[in-house]
Amino acid sequence: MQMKEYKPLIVAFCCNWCSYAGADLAGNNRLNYPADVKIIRVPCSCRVNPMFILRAFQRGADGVILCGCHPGDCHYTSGNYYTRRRMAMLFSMLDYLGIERERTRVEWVSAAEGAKFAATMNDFVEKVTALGENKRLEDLRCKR
Amino acid sequence: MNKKNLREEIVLRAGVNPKKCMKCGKCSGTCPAYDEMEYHPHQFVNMVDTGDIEPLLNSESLYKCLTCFACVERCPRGVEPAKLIEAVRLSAIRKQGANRMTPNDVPAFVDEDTPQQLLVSAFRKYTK
Amino acid sequence: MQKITRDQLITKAVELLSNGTVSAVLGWKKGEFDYDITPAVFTTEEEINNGFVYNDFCGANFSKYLVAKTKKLEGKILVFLKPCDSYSFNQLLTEHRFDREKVYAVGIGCEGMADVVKLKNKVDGIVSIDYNDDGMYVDTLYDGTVKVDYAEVMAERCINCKSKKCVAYDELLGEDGEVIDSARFDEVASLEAMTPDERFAFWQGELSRCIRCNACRDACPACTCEKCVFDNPGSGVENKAPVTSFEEQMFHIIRAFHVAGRCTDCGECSRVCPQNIPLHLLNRKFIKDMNECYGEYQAGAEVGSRAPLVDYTEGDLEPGEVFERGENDA
Amino acid sequence: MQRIGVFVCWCGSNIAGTVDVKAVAQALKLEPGVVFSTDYQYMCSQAGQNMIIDAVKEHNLTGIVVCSCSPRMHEATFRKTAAAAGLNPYMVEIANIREQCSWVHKEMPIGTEKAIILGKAAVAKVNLNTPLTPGESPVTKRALVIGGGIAGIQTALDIADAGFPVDIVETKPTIGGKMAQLDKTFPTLDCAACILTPKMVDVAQHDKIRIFSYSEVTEVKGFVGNFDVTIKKKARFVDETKCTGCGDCVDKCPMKKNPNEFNMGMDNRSAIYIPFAQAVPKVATIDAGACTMLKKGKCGLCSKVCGAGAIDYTQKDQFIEEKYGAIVVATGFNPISMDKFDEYAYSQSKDVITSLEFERLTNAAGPTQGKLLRPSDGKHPHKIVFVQCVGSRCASCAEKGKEYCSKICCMYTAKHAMLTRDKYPDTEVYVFYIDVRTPGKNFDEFYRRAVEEYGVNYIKGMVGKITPEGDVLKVQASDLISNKQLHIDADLVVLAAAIEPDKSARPLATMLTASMDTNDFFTEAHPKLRPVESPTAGVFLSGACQGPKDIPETVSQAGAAASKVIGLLCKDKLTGNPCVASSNEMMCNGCSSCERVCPYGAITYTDKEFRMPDRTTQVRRVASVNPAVCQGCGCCTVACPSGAMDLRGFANNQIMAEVDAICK
Repeated sequence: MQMKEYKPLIVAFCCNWCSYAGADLAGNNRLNYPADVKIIRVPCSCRVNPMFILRAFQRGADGVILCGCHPGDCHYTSGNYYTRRRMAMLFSMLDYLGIERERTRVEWVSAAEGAKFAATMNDFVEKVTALGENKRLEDLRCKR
Repeated sequence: MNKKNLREEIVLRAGVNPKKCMKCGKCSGTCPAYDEMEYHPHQFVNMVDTGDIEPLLNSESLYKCLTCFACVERCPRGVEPAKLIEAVRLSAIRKQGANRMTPNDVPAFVDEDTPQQLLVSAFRKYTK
Repeated sequence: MQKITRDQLITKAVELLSNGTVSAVLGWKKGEFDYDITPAVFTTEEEINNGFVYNDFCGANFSKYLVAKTKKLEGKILVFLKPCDSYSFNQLLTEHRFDREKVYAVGIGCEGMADVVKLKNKVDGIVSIDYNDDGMYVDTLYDGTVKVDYAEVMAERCINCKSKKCVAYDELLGEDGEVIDSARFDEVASLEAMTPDERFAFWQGELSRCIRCNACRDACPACTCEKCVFDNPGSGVENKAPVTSFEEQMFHIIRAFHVAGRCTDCGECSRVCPQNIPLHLLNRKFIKDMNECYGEYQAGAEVGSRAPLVDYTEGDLEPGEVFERGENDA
Repeated sequence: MQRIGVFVCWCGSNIAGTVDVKAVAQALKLEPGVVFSTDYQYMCSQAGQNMIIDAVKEHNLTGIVVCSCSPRMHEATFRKTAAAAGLNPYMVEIANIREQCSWVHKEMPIGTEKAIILGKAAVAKVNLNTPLTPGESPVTKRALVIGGGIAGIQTALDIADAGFPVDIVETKPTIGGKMAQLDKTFPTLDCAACILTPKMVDVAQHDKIRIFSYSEVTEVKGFVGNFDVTIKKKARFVDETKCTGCGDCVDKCPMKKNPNEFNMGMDNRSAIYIPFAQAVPKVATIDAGACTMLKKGKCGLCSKVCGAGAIDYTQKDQFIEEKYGAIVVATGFNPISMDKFDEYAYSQSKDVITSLEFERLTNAAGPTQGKLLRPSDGKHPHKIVFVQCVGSRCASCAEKGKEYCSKICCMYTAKHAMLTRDKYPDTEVYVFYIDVRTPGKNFDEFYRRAVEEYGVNYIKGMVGKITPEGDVLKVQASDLISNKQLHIDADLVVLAAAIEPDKSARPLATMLTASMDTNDFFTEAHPKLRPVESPTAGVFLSGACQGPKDIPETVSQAGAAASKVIGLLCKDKLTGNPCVASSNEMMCNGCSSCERVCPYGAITYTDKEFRMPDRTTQVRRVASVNPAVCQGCGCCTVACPSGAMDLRGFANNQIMAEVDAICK
């Protein structure tokens, strides 16, 4: 029996005003990126609770990426500034626990940056694929 | 030392960023030793920034700066030219045998009108 | 050994009770063993004289109790605040968690508290403890009386004490101390210097002991939520008894994140952990990161300050740069 | 349990080319809550929409999932469809299987698999959707304009001309602002008073406009459409309704030695005064600090000479409460203090003046009747030095200057230099500049005329030091082009002082919960697309309170702000976005975290009484969200540690359900 090719599971949270529109633009321009990426629409990147990210990992996601408007361009003026601080701290903590830092990412993608969106997703999927399945968060507790 | 390293070293030593200069010329407008100088304060900033430092190292201007810090006080951009001049001067006098002033030079300056403090500070300034 | 004595505290408590300033006193009383001290509320002079204790095992941070006690009580309650506790006190005031008018706070200096676990590791079969100037004299079942130096059993949080200064009080007993330039982040830094694999192994070793007893949460003065998300069926993360192994990580990470910027680093979480998991290292990681990225900030140093996670500047570091910063430091 | 219908769109071959739509419909039929599932070529077509409406009726659907193009495209369409079918429009969720699936993936099995997962996520979300109704709030059809300069005047006139009542609140005794102090305006050189004063008269005579002069806003409550504002009318000790502005009192007042603010303190006025001849309202005001009657109870001359009997020494501050639908901030600017610029000897010499003082010196209504005379000795200056960028573009000295460019100085200095040379050709004029910035219609031509036709000496360089010596000012400066240090004995030096927002702006911003930048300029809701709106709904920005501006820019921004206000006041009711935050009071700790991150000031706290299980009551501080102000970003939901704050339409459990469905 042939081993099934490893496909990572990627959850992408995109803000409605910039990054989700950027993802739509990638579609309009037919810019390919792996189907492993599944997008969840949120009004603003600052809506993303660390709990959502951990929940995704809990349920088997291999990578989580957060996309929002560029700093200074937030539809709600300041949401992504808070996102930046929260995620910087959360990701640093995950790194501290020994979770591979390539599994988490924040990227600023504007509504005009369809190409950046596709490129970012290609790159992220490649990096996560190289890491393989996410076992660490699951295993953090179980010393074998 | 190559040009780039010299620039970096001087900028590091001065602790100021010549890139912040907006070329207003207030330093040169304010400088009391302006007419004595071959290269004026604003030129110092520009030449350090562009890495054109050799001419400065060889110029008498280095020793014309009174270090009165008027330019430091008044620079609107925090470039503080006197600190750059100081840093370039250090590059010059720190070379072997490049002391500008030796203890033997001091007696010649001693007279009733010259404050001792001036001699001490000049000695400090011109000697590594 | 504490400079402030039990007698001093009792005198003060009785004075305030009898002159009507307060109607209750929040203090410590002896538990099952000499080293096993529990918080208690006293309302009469008699209760105080009989039950009130104060010694090197009175580490409990009382600030949190004020949230519930001030709501229930008529009149003021007296609370003794060690420097650590005073930071939590201020932080809770910042969050409007209790009414300052209903509290009479007496600041007391602290010489550092003892760690029961450290003591138990040194001596077996503790019967009673005598506190003398030159050390504790521990009466044991097996080895007679054993003398233990205070320094030998001092709690980690006290060895790395961040401040001996009481930042909130109505009245101060003894002398006020200073904020200390402590080495409390050294252990975090040494963890940061490890490889991810080593870090992972370290935390796996620690967190695998967690039994989800919730003691850390219940003792934490920052965890005063009316309803904790982990107890709330509507939150989607409720889990009293863990279903998957993952839930403990989630619990500890989320808990650390929820108190990030609000944690005063009082160390109660680690003190109360029955499994001795160094939970303070999670909180200190957040504090260290926030200090380095957003400027020094001590939660509770003053009332009304704005915590780093509810603030921002336009030039903040990007999450990726926060990693790089670690790299350059190493 | 929901009864969900799934509708998979082919979008011609756009979706069906890469996604097996039938397989998607089949797969989703098995999901919990789904009772009906189908596919169709074009769901957004009339036929497609009818199909949805019929299915809702036939299968008693309570929720709809449309697997189609981006929700940014047709979410609104399908919400209307749902409404037409009698469903709450917010019971619709879209799975984006075109832009984010069929168009970016090439192989059918992969596209189909992903489309099914996206569909499952949408189904999982709809299962937790609740019907949402946008809140409605009435609109008070009256606008408040704070600041009576040219920005406030223009905004008020435009709003009033559209038929809405407007109130102007001005702290000074008269409206007119900085423009009233100016002499001529660049680049056309028409006189400021000639174009401004008719507008001031228009304001005074407009039946829709009320002026609260010598007044300030002290409290603002409420939200867009429903602001409750308290205005303090400071006691001016003159009954505005009786005073005719004849000026008899001003002439008779014995206390004549008070610095005249209008002339930048370069001459004096009496204790009872009218700022200038064309003041609106033309009513006298008593300076309480200077009047001996008010201070010591002696004098009373003005009261005796006043034929109208308007003087009232017992007048008190008056507080007026009024409701407004919209608020326009037009608080304007001031030149910064020159006291800290020792090198320019501003505080040492009367002959070193700011540009605004120069305006008064050349103004026919000014202290010298328009003759350019030195303030120190009244002599005509023959050598004038203008210094640009004094305190502007100052990165190192936050306590002295400002980091930004003040924008207007280059042009007014060119104007001053040109007018001086025009009126007094025997005067030598030097302008020291760092850069000359003239991006505006006919601006560069104007500056070049000053140089080429009027012979103004523009010198690239900066003045380093000014030393008063005898009756000259020794100016030491650099000339960077000729690489020389210049020494000029000037008779008069004019400093182009940086401008800063008025000091009243910061406390006002706090009252309005409108955001400000580090320089205390109001921030706009979007720097490009919403430049005259503040992020706080119902608060609009006009003029230099938002950033340095010249008159034409101010006037156009004033008009733009007015049109936004009119657009708002035209509505009878405001319909909100129903996807807003709401706080569960039972769980709220009252910790203020949410309030601190809310960019709109939508969150307020109240003490609320709760009945506890043990039948006692407890008073707790809890947050509540004003749905009319909340814009639904959700920042507060993450700041909230207890999870009491949630966002409707994007609730914690909904997003979590999507995550679960995707990660299964």
